[in-house]
Amino acid sequence: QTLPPLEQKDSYTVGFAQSESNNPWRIAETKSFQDTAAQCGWNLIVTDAGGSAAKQVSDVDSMIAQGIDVLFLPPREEDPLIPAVKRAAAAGIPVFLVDRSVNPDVAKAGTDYVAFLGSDFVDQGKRAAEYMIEHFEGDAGKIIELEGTTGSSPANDRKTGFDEAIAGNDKFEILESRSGDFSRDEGRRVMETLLQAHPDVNIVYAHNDEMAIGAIQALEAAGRKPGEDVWIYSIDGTRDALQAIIDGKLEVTVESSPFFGPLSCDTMKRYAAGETIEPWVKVEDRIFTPENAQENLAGAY
Amino acid sequence: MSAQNSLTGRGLGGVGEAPAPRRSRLNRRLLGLAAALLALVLLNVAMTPNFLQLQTLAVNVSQVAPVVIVALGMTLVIATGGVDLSVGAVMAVAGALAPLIFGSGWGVANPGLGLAAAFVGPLLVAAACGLFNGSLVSFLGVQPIIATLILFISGRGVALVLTNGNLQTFTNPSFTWLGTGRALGIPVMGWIALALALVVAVVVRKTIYGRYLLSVGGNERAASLAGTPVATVKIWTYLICSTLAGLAGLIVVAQNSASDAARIGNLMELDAIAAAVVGGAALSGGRAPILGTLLGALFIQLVGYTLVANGVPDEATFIVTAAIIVIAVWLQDSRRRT
Amino acid sequence: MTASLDLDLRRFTRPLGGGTHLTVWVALLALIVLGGLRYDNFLSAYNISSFLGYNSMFLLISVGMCLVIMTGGIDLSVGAVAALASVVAALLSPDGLIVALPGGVATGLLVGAINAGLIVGLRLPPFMATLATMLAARGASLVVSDNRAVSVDWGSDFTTLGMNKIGPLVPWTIVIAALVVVVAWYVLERTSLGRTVLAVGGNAEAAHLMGLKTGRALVFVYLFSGACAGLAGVFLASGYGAGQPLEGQGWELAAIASVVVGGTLLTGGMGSIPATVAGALLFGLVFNLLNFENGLGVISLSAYWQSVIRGAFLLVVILLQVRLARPHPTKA
Amino acid sequence: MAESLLRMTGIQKAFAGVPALRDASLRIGPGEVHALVGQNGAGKSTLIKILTGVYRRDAGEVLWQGRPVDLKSPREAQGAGIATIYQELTLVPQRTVTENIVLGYEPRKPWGAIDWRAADARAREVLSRFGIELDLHRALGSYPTAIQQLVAIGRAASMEAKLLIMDEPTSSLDEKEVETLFGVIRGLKARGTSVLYVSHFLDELFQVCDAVTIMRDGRTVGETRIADTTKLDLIAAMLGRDAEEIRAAGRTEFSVGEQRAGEVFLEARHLASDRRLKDLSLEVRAGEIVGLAGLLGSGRTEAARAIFGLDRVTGGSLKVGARAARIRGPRDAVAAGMAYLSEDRKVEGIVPDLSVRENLTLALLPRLSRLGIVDEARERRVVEGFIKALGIRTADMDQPIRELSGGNQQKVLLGRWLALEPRLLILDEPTRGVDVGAKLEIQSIIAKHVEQGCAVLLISSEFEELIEGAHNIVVLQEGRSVRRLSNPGVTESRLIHAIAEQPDDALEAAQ
Ligand SMILES: Nc1ncnc2c1ncn2[C@@H]1O[C@H](COP(=O)(O)OP(=O)(O)OP(=O)(O)O)[C@@H](O)[C@H]1O
Ligand SMILES: Nc1ncnc2c1ncn2[C@@H]1O[C@H](COP(=O)(O)OP(=O)(O)OP(=O)(O)O)[C@@H](O)[C@H]1O
Ligand SMILES: O[C@@H]1[C@@H](O)[C@H](O)OC[C@H]1O
Ligand SMILES: [Mg+2]
Ligand SMILES: [Mg+2]
Repeated sequence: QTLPPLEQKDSYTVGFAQSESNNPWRIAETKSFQDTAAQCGWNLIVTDAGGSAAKQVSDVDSMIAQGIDVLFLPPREEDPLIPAVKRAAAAGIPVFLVDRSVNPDVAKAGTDYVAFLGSDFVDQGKRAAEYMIEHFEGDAGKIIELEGTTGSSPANDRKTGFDEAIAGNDKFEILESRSGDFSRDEGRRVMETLLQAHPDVNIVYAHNDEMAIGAIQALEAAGRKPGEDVWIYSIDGTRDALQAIIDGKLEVTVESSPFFGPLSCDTMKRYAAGETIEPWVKVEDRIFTPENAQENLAGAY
Repeated sequence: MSAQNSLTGRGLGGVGEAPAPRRSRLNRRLLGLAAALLALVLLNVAMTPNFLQLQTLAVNVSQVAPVVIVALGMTLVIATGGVDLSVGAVMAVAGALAPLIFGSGWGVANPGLGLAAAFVGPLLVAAACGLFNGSLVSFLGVQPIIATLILFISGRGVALVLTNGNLQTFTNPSFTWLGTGRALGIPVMGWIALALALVVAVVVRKTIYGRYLLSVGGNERAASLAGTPVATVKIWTYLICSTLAGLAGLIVVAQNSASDAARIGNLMELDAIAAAVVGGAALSGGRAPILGTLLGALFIQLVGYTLVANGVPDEATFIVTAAIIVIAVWLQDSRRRT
Repeated sequence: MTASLDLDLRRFTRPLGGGTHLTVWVALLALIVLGGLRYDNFLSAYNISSFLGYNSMFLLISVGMCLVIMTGGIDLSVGAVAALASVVAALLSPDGLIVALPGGVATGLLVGAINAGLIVGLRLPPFMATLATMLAARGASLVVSDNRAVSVDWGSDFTTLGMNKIGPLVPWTIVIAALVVVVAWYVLERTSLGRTVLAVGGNAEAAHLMGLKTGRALVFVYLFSGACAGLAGVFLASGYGAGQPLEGQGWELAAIASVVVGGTLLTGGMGSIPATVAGALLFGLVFNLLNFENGLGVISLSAYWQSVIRGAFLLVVILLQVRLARPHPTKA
Repeated sequence: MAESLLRMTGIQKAFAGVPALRDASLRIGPGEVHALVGQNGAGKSTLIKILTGVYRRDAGEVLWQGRPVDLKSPREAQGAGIATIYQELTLVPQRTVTENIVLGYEPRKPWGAIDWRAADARAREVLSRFGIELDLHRALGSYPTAIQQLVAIGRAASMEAKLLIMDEPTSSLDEKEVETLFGVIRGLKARGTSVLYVSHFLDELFQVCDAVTIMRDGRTVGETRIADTTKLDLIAAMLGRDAEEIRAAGRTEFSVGEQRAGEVFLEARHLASDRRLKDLSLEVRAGEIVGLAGLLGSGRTEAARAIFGLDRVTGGSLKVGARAARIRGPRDAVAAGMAYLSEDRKVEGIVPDLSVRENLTLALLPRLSRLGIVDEARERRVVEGFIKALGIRTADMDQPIRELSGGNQQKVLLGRWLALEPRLLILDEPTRGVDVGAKLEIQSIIAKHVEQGCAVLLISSEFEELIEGAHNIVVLQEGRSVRRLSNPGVTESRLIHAIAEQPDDALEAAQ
């Protein structure tokens, strides 16, 4: 099986099948595609699967029926979106996976889809851990880990990356790890409770910034001092998180950029021009620390 | 047992001695629930680290207060034989509006007025949502679950449109006080929830509205024939429920210093219904045990707290919560065979 | 004159669920016509077959829900059960369809049996009982799947069920769903069990005093609903290549809405399976239409506007029903 | 008597500690029509429900066909050959007439599917025994109570039982239907079926029953052949009084004195509604009882509903208190001084989970409250008064009304309306299901209010009640008022004649 070609033209009908719109990150991602549409000559069709992988497949189906030229797909989950990828390919539509990928055992870049554009969630977790290992000053790190939505791939991967990085390091111990559902409210509630049960905690690792902020609120409400007696590490790079770093409440946030529009445009043009695209178009994630938070604040979302 | 005698010894039209009022079935149910709650507290004292601290109380109160406030309104709606699925969406709408108001140019220019408007405005909009629900139910005879499903689906969409989907974060200490302030060591919103529970309980017990509410839920046709203003009662009930949900929305937003239209009040309808039903409300209507709702909400909250604080894994939490709901509802079941 | 005309109309519309349920068919037809006229490829084989394939799952759970609602009950667990069954089926998929399909359905039956036990045995209100099993099934699906989607075995024949079609138009899943619909309809219309289902919903106490096997009817509907949800879970795993522990959230409300838009009363005692089918298709169609509308590029509706529109659409259907289906509003 | 078909002895049953049956017994022979009588709340229905497995007994023994049995559900009872028509209508209103008749016993096709054609045929046949014809595919609930009751009887009678239990089957039937029913009962008896018959219409018993068991306060206090007793003795035994004492009371507590009627309070001219009322003209004066008479389905209830604003008025005029009134619903009607005791106690009367007190004051609430707050102390005084005045048997005023016996529920509902001190009281079958003692009380209460100037519109299927109670009787046929008879001078035969005569003649006479 070979990849469907893409002819060079001024305007393309482009599908972007968003998986859900229930967090700022997703919303920024969608917006990035919409902002890119005009300058890249896209007639953009956006759908929203509302958090359902099956609906996302059905959305892709309706795009195929409408005869799109190109599909950008952030697959909600690794396996369930494979049918969508395969069917688009079978319909002669080049597919670019965005921000998450699919199970490589079943569908492969270069045959089933053109390329995966995105960062590496496992790596994000690992980088947060490495930064922590390097900078944490106490004798023993007692960690509460706030996981993302139970069962979602960023939650699983960020956990894997982080846990692997501290495995075998006696200095760190995870007291408790539970889901805060990627949300500020839930992150705060879980932290409030865990803090009561584990007053000796001195590190919080949150799978995203919203939960990290929730944890900060919980700590402050309990009279603790985030940044002084509890150190917090997080992922995403939202404006609130950068501000928290500047305020000294958050140690670090590893970037997980939602701004895929321009990269997608670029990659698509290269493909249409006949270039062979590398299987993984890596997004270089920055890391925001007290050193660079201020300068990046303006560009944050 | 004077009740026993009351059935005997009466001739034609005789009345006999007035027996002492009986302890109602509802009270027995409440006692059962209170006992369960107490048992859970004792279990925690034995098991959960640092349980006997004021902070533990504060945490639980702050987590349960919004649920209680919503569940109060839900109890009233359930008493009419209805249900309100839209509470979570209404929370989101109200919560999205507040920062828009005090954060607007006008709001920043007039902080005092802006703050007041940020309370009143969203509550009025929430009330309007209730009016919409209530009108569908009572004037058009739409089934409550479907009538309120409309706002359940589109209400959150409206909130997202209002905020363009963005998380709105803010710093406004006076507004945040609603969510983080404390009085006597307990979060302010806990006091608010308690006060509201008392008010609603008194309204149900002592007012004509409360009586009408129970009769409408108990037998709508009979109530209507007896001159009860059925439509008015229902509309007010949905209106009250939505307004309370709006208030809960404001509180959650104040608590987080952020309004996330996509998330606020998610699944709140189920929490509120569960609190009411565990507290003794019947989905078929005709009962409004406010104290029960309060206890029910506390019970569910404490169950959640217990599981999290003792490190029960997330997946297991689902299952344990399920088991506890079953047991709680079963224990207070009144329909067992005679 | 009018009376006989009335009668003829009734006879004519009976297969669709009768006069009061007609609104939903009219609305469905109207939307199809609108879509066909307004959008290219809306009536293409590709769109029709993928629409049917995807909606076969909702059709199943809606029909299960319909029977439950006819008894005056409710089954909130269907979405979570579908998720659990999809995981189980995916885990069994290496052994082929012949094992995975019954495995998924059996999972649904198991939860259905628990529901029945709680409702009939322990006499819990259906709302609370199925709320509990919804949580439990969700928890179980996470435990069984180890918190992540479970890939199916693409080498076995398991995926043929969800991905193959008869010709270009008819997915196997819709054929099976249609069979289930027919079975449900037959049981309801032609068996004593089905009539008891309706009687229980109409007046449970009376049905008991009339000497009907009310317990059996209740057990049946919850088992049936569980089996439907289980089968939907099998479709999910087979059609989408994975068991998905988090899928199915909100399916119960979608199913309830389909049933009610089909004119069935939540208080039980009456209702129509054909109209429920129309209701389920109607809701699916709205999503499909919105996707096509976005494709026109005239106005790009954001996801939020889409949900506002869906709510508004539900309102319109309900208003139509209120106007059309209740010609004799009587007070009290 | 030959060997008993059924023998119940020493039955005890308490609800939440309150005994309903203390020591009840019952013996029924094969092919015997056996009456069960007693005051409201005596325990008749409870005894029946224990026999048929609705309730479990606390103590006692049941012998069925000579063998001890413990029937656990109505279905088991039916399996054993006991078919029952319970006091509260036990049918499914949403389902069709046919379904309600054949449910659970549907005729099947060879491959097991329900044979609806045969089912319809059976339903038609069952109904024809009662001389009625219905749209078999209409929801049963759309028919009036009486029709539903006939369907329930028809269903039970078609079940080929050894014992057929009827708990107040005639409470909402007219004389004609009662006659038909007796025919059916005699037919059953001839085929060897036993019948247990509960009724407050003691006269009826003497027409069809062979024996009677009398209950009082949860005990069986007597059993006798019907031929060996008199109505007076029965009443005495039921009430636990001396027969002489009872004799002093008349047949009904009503007696039309000379007409002291005051001004016209209600005047209807050619009133028509969107239900079945076509042309109703009548007037009711203060201090006057106007009776509405007619056959089943003649539109009496509809007349009441139209006047009370429950059905939409489509023609004619209505004056209340000499002024043209627009009554759009019960609230308007109540405000105008009207009260309406509807015929369907369960569906339109009681709020089951609320207490006796709350039920009784439901209509009065606005007057008991100030600024929206109910004055509970005053409420309790009012209720106390009515419980005394009406002799309502209840553990206390906070007992849920659903736990009261039917007759006592009826008194509470009457109290609900009397408390309003209405100027016009519309009573639709006010003494239905009420025992003799209570009936007299209710009638005397009504009479007292009329004396004080209350106007009453009385709908009753009991000729006796109308003839002795009403000053004027308006006869309805097919939704039209066709005749007005004035007391004194109305006799049963005149009334029957007026009700049954050809509509055309009647109309002419009315012109
Ligand atoms: N389910 C119940 N719960 C509590 N009390 C009950 C219940 N059913 C009956 N009772 C009580 O038992 C007593 C007997 O009631 P029952 O209905 O048997 O009387 P009855 O003789 O049939 O009267 P009626 O002639 O009015 O029908 C009454 O005092 C009634 O209040
Ligand atoms: N024999 C019958 N066949 C069919 N329908 C009937 C019959 N009798 C009554 N109905 C129905 O009864 C309704 C009118 O009955 P309505 O309640 O007015 O009678 P009523 O005079 O008040 O008698 P009741 O004493 O039973 O209340 C109509 O809707 C009519 O269809
Ligand atoms: O960083 C997260 C993103 O990767 C995920 O998909 O959704 C939640 C975000 O916070
Ligand atoms: Mg009785
Ligand atoms: Mg009548």
